[in-house]
Amino acid sequence: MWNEYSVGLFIVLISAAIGFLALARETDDFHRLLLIDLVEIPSLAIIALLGTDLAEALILPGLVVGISELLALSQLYIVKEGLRSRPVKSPGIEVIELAHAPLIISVFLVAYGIVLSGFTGGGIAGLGVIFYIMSRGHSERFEIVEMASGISWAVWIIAFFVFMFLPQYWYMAVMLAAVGILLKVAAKMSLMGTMWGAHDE
Amino acid sequence: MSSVGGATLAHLPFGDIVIYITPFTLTLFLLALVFTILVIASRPERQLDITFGADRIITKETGLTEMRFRRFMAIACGLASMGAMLTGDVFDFALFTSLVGITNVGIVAAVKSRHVQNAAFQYGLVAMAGTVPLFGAAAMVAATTGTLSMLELAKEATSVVPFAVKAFLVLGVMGEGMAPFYAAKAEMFRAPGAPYVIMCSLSSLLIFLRVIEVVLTV
Amino acid sequence: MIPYLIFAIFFGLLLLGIHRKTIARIQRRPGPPVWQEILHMLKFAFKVTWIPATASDTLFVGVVLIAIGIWTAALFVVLAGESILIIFGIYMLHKIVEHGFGLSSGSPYGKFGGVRSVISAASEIPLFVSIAAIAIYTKSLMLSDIIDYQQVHGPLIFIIPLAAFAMYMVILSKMPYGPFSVVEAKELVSGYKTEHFGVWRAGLEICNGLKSYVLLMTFVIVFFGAVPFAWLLLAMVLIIITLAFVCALCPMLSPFDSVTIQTGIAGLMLIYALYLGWTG
Amino acid sequence: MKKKTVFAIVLACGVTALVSMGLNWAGIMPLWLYETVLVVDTPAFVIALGLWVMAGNADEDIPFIGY
Repeated sequence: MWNEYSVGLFIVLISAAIGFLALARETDDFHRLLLIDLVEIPSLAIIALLGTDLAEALILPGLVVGISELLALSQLYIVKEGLRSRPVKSPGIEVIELAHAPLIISVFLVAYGIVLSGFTGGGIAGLGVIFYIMSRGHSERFEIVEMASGISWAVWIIAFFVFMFLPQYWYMAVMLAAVGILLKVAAKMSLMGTMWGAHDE
Repeated sequence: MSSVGGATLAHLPFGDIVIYITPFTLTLFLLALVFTILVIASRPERQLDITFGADRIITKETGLTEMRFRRFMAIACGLASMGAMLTGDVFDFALFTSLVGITNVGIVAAVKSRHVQNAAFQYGLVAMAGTVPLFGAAAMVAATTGTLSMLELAKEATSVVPFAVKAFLVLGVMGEGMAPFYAAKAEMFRAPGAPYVIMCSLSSLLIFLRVIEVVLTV
Repeated sequence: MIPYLIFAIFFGLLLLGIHRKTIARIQRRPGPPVWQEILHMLKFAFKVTWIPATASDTLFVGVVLIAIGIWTAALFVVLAGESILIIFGIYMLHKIVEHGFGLSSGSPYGKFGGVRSVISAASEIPLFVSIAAIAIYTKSLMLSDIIDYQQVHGPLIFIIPLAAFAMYMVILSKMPYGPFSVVEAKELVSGYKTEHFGVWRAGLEICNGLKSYVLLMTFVIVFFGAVPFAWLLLAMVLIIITLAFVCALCPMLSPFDSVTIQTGIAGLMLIYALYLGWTG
Repeated sequence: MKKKTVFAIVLACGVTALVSMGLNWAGIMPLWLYETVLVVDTPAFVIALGLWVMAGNADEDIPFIGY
């Protein structure tokens, strides 16, 4: 009865209950918005508890849905409260802009991500790219990131079709899918730190 | 139990993702389709309002950009409900349901009225909270049975999915898709734009009907 | 099928007329003749018609077509012995139709009727309880299987009387002049149908006739089994008379009380279904 | 809509319904197809018939909003 899964599930459900309790007690809309994000995490944890490659595949859509709901609600909150958009400065890491450290660390993270491959690898590589971009300021060109993301998507779909119709080439498909999702997650995560919304110059 | 929604007319095994058609899912799908077409074809109505303290009647107009946005959201909502009606995969169902939740918020969020926006925000909070039991239930189905396909689950003579998991799924759907029923319905319906507002309640109803079938089948 | 469809429409309207007449007699009024609802439908069908200036045209018309279409489909589903879930899906969809009727015109009365229709959604939940109870016993939701089951075990109304009661309450909440008919209360003029006049109203009347016929026929088939046609009609008339007694003797509840009572019944029924699931 | 269009709808729906009844009776058309035809035809026929007999040529009016 009390194997690893049940214990994990028990802990996750308790943390979800704590989150919901906090949500019920909080009355300020903004704080509730923050708390709801906290509550979302247990749902990802329940999926992660599966501990199989299926879980890895399922977390991604779950995460996307959660984040998009959060973004929609935040936008709604801004409109509802009549908050004006304020000019946003990039984080002040310019001090080390000329140093080589960010580049080296980023390269290391990206390389390590490639070695890991798959979802986790994408996350680490994305972290590297975010770090690089943050230390450079964000005058970078998004289209390149978008293109990489698009290509990786296509690669992923191709791998999917190989699985469907040419199962004998499964090894190649696995490699394609791994690279595809690595690039996809890396690209998406690197966008995360830089999207500050539309600037009205 | 296999004969909940009638005999299976067709099924499309697409990898692990199965789409299956029974008279029940087909009926719901067609209804979603008809209403989506109605949304595409119709323009919003102008609500009449009586001004207090003056002998005057005004109509609430819906602006063009607002209308475009809400129509887009309503169509997306229709597509999501169509997907949720036909899918034969528990996780897919959960995804489509949460998509319906987001689009439902979107449909009313664009209305320029503080009351409506407040209601939409509260609904959004409930919908997000609903994702926990919803995705949790889908994951637990996979954990307890090893599959997410409803057709596979329906083959078992007795139900293999624990009752608690089913209750979780229904709870999740109620939070995600059905929230307008208890959260903020009347306030949301103050919004003009009948074709779009109808899509909110239509999608909630369809999702609820489908989850009944899912719970009885698996 | 065409003759049967026409018969169902007219017989359904006749049932509504009987309902109205019985209520009047209970309340010691003469009341309109029993075929009044049929005359109503015919009268409305041939009146001058247009679409209100503020309405959303396509929705205004489309919802009438959908209303008739879904109940025509429901009739065929019952006749074919298909899944009972489809009937109840269509039944719940009638809410959306009422909602569409109310909102599409832009009239404040219609709007309130539509909103009331949706907030009383709790009235549908007992339906799923009766579905669950039926599923526990018959192991299937196909009407044909339910009929077969009753041929072996006797009518379901004696096996699960509370489920029959749940469905009876659901039909009651759809009846005009009843305790739960807040959607067409007189303080809202005619509720959701305020702005649908002329042909549109005739379409709604046809939908109402079909709806009464289909709902009562489903009730008889599900809880009494397959009976000869004449007995089916007689049973429908008897049920509508009992419904008329309830409607005549109960005052219309306020919207809040109506929802509260319906939710209460739904809660009780849910406990009953859990009990059945536990023991059955 | 013009009276002619409405009459065309009445005619089209009536004829298709009757034809499918005949075909079904003769055993050519399956029952489910016949029923589908009726589900589509019935509403259109009823509404179009009413409009054809008494199409409104009055001006549009705003909804009733009280006395």
